[in-house]
Amino acid sequence: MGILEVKDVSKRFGGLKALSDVNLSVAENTVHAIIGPNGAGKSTLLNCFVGKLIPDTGSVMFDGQSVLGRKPYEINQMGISRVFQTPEIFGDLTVMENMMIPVFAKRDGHFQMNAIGDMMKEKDIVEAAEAMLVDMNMADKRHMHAASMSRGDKRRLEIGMCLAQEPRLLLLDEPTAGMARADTNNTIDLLKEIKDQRDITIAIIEHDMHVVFSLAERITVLAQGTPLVEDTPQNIKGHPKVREAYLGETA
Amino acid sequence: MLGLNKKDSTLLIVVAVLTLFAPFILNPFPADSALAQFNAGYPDLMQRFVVFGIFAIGFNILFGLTGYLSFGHAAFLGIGSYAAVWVFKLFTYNVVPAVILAVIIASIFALAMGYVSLRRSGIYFSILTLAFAQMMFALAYSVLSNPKFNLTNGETGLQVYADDPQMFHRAGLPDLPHLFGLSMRATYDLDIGAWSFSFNAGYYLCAVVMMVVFYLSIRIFRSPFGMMLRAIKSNQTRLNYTGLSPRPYALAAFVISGAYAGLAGGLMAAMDPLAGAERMQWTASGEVVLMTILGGTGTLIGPVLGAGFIKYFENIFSKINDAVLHQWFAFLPDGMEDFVVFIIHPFVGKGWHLTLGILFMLVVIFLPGGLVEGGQRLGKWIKSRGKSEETDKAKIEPAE
Amino acid sequence: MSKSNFTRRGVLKTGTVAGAGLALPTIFTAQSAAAFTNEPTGGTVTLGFNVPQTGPYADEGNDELLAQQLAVEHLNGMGDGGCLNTFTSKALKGNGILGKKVEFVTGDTQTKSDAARASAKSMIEKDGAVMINGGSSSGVAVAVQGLCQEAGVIFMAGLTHSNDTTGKDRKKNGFRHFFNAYMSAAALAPVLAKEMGTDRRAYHLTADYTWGWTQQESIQAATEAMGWDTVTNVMTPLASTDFSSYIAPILNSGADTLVLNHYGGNMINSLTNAVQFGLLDKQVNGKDFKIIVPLYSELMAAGAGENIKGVLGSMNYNWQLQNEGSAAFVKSFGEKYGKPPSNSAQTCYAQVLLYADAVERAGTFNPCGVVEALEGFEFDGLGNGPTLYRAEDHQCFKDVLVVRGAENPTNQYDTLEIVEVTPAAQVSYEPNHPMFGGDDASLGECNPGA
Amino acid sequence: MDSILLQILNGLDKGSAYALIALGLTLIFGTLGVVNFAHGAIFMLGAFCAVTLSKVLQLSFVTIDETKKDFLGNPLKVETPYVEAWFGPEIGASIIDWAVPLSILLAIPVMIALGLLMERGLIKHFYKREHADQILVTFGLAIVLQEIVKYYFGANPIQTPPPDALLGVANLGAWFGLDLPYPIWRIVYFCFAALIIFAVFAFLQFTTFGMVVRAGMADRETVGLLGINIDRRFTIMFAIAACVAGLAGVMYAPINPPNYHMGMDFLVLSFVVVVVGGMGSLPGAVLAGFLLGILESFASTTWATTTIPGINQIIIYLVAIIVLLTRPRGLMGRKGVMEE
Repeated sequence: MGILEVKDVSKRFGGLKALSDVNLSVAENTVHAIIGPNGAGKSTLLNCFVGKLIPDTGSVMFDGQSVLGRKPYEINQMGISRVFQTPEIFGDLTVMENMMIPVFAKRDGHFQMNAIGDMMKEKDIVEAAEAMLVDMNMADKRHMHAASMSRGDKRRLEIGMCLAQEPRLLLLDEPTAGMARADTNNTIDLLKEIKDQRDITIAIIEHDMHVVFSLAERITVLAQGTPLVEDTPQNIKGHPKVREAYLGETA
Repeated sequence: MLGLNKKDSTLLIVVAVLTLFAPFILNPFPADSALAQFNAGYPDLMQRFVVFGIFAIGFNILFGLTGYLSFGHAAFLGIGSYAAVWVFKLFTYNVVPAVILAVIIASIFALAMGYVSLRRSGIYFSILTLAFAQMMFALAYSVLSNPKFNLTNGETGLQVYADDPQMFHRAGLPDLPHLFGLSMRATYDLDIGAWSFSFNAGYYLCAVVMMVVFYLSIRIFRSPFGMMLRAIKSNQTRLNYTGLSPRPYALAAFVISGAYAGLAGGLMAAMDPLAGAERMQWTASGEVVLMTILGGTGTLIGPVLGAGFIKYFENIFSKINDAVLHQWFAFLPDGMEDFVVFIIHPFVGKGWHLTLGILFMLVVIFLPGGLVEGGQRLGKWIKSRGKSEETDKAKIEPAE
Repeated sequence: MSKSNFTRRGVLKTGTVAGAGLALPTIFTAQSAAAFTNEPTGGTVTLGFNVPQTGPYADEGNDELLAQQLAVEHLNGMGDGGCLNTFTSKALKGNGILGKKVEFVTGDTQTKSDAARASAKSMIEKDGAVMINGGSSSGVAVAVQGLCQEAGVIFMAGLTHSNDTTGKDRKKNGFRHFFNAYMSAAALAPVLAKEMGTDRRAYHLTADYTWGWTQQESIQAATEAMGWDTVTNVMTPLASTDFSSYIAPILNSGADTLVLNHYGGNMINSLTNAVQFGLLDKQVNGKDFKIIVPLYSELMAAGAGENIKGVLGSMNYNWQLQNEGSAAFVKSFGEKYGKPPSNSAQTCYAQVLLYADAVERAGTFNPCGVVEALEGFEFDGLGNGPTLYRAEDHQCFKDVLVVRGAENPTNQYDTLEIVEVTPAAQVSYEPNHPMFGGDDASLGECNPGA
Repeated sequence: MDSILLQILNGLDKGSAYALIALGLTLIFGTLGVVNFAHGAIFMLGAFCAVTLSKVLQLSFVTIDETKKDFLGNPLKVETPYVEAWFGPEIGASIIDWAVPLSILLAIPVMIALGLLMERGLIKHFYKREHADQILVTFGLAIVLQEIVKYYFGANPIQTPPPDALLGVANLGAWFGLDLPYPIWRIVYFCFAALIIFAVFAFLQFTTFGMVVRAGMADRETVGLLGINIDRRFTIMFAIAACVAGLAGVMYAPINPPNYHMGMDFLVLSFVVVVVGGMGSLPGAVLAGFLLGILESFASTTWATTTIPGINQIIIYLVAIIVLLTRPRGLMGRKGVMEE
């Protein structure tokens, strides 16, 4: 029984069938990659996990509980964090503040009205955020405006913010899209480190095979809204169906 | 100090000193001089500066921090005023219960209006608030002032009549809003040489209240709650995916700013016990938006500056008529005098709107951060000038 | 040291304020305690002219301001003296008021009660005005009148036509020279009966606020008393700019007369729309359709242009009025500004002179003295003919003009022609008339401020 | 029945003005992403184009008529318009009579020039600024334009009648045996509005220029990447939007006499119309304009005001609230436009 169980999920947009009967199981403490060509329904599927979309049929269970019909913030509170294709961070806030917000969310739940306390005097929060900044190698940037950082640093910050919540499942949506090679490699290293050091399940959607094969322990290939195969990276590499779907080669 | 960091404490102290000595600062010109026209240190205008300052500080908590642009906040100001005047009419002229009730009633309305309006964001939110406020204005201006059910007294404005019950009013208490017997209109005039300064009880009450709410707003800005509000403005998606729902935070900010508006409305009625419906019109809501942007959105002191700026123009520039102009330029030769008056004439007196409009444009074009940015640039310029003078000196000295 | 305190009952001991931590060194000059608010001490006295300078009534406010400036000139003995020469009271000498040169300050009411009170307060608190004059709406008049009562200065209302100003909201410190809705109705009714007969069916469009309501109530009462039917009364929002949806239903309502209880822009647009829909070309119940605008002003007439032809209404004053005072005023105003005065200009001019005269006769600027001098004062020579300032409610009683939009105006200023001068006796009413607050209405006590 | 039809006509007429102003507003939103608070002022300037032209045509020279007296008793100055002197009294008089339709010719270049000037001189610098700044600067501009007009024309409305031939009432229902008298000029206004709306849609639908603009409205960056100078096209769109609002103003002058603050009166309403229609949606703006116009007309009927007192005061806002709460992006709004 995986931590994330997807059963018979289908989703239509008007006449377009984006997902049809997707079944997927992500095992705990693994890195599971979902790959597929453009328009295969990867993002749609991911959006079904986090409450942005509700599938027409089927179920999505996280740790035995359905996530369907819950708001994104509720799903997050269950233990699912998400990293976006373009880093979604609080650009107007400093790096430190960016890191404090998830720590607050972890401690206080989805809403707490702490209107006249001094945030810098919330000792446990500051410490936790500091620690995470150190972990992410960003302690020296703590007073920078997040928006003024490089793309790679933004990504690093975003991942850090997700980790600060100590999620059980981390969803990564093309984490290296649009990145320079060096930044991509840094991100891969970072994710490897996370995988090694933390008790965490990672589900990753990716285009870049280099990233996928450096990280993933299991791979699901999605094409035209249905999973083609699910296997280990080694087996996927030579799989004829995959080659066909990706490269248009006939087997 | 008071749990603030050094920078904020300094700001608070500066603001406190400025408000305390405002009667001096705003009256820099001798009472009989031609420039006395520019003096703003009389009770009514000082009260207005402070009351609208409170209004704008509150509005900034919503708009400056969360980015939700409400076009309906004047409604809460009006509701606060009506609530306060009703307390005057039914119970007592004491301002404490009136202002407290004003805050409570305005908050209740803000809760209801915010709950509905915050279901939408961006311009859709703005138009929702505008629609609610305009409906309330229409209700107050005519529908709820009909002879059968007169809640607002319509066009004339709600005021206290001699036959109102005023249950707790006693002989010996002022027949005007008062603070435990101290009339809000009690003014002490101090003449020093040619200068004249007025110290007004009402102004100082408002000033103390403003200091308190200004302090509160600093605390809100620096609190975890304030950080969440800034996060809402910055990136709602991330907030949602961080397990935080923006809506309760935004709603809390909306209610707080509504309460500030109610407080300002209550104080306004306490200074002058008449509540007119016009203060609820969309133009009044627009005015507080302009005050905030003009002063510097999201800055602590900006809204107060913006409020002072607009109110100064409304009350001082509108009073400069041709007779005053002729008096000023009487020293010029006749033809010259007429010419100068002719040039200035369109911009003052009945043309004060024109000057205000031009200044809006100039400020927003050249000072994207509002007046606060202007102040900062000025500060930097003075500093760098000071430095360059020093370096000049340094250069000169060796040469000697 | 002086202390101004706008309260009637509660007089604050100076000690309380001084005790608040403002101990004073002795170098500060001390003034003698004033007997009333803004007692003029030097060689000048300051009057406050509070008129709309921005917003839709800015032109009307400008006219008022011109008239007030003219009055100040005349008081100070400059110009040709205007009505000072024709005024029946000869107290004014053209040497200012009580020998003090008259100065004035101006404020912008913006036609909003809040803004009007703010500018009035600024003139009282900052500039030391002893009297506030002007304004162009009843809401503003009532609001500023209340303020002047509290502050202890005299308020001379400008254009305010609602019954309430000297009705339920009357104040001891406030005076109205302008006529009111009741008088309009009383003056119009006989003329309407004569011109349109006593068998008419009237359709009312009414601006949905206090003035509109009192206006409508007055006209309905007066016309029904002479036998007219009221088909219906429809309230229109003040903010309306297009009245087509209110005009269209009149076509099939069976009404043969339309009463527009509108003022300013509302009236201009509603009348324009009514004419657009061809109401004036219609025949209903065998009669020509007629439109009535109970309250006219020159600016409204100018704004409505050709549409006012033949439309009846009433006015407080018109420059075409033939009497000595009117001639003197029109000449003086016309020569200075190149146009004849409007009726609100005349009211404001008269109010300034009346105030000055009352001060001279009372021998003091003390508002209570001025009130006494004005109450029950009978005079002539200011343009309206014999006039009484009634003591019970501070309302002026004088002839009311019924006017009609001229069919063939010769220039832009005679667009209205006087149909009838209704004598004061016909428009008088008891001070406790139910439309004026009944028995409950009271002026209260005079308040000198300090 | 007749009265219902009459109110529908009234609604269409009010709606025409709303739709024309809202159309320009939403074009500017959609293309430039700018909140233009000066749009009402442009409408007002349009109306004053009509006023100006009719004043200019009536520019007169003065002769003194000794037989008549003016109000001060001096000999009356008689003014004769130059146009009448040049073209003869009859042609001159009819030129003056047709001043409003003629001023369309004046308004088109003036409005386009004004639009270009505004966009290049001011708005251009505010594309990347926050909406709040755009509001402040355009609001400031609106005040300035308004005050300039007030300075020259006064605050009082100025009657600007339509040509005599178009005065009066036409019975629209005569063909159907109904009694539907309706002012001719209002019918003209509606037809004119329909024509303009049609022209704008046709322009956007059938010209390459329009197609690029529509693509740009949908996705500005992509079109920019294709190497098309979208900015210049948007400048032209701004001028067109200004022109539409200006023409709406010109033709509105005879309906209600123009005054300097008429733009502000329409500004809030047209914003409501745009948002109810859906931000950035042209058909939405037109639909919402007519819808709100008709609803407003029906809310003013005695039947409506006796059923719900005061409904005529609040109808527009009530509808706006209901629409926005049931349809998050207005009637025809697209996702992602003007949402932060």
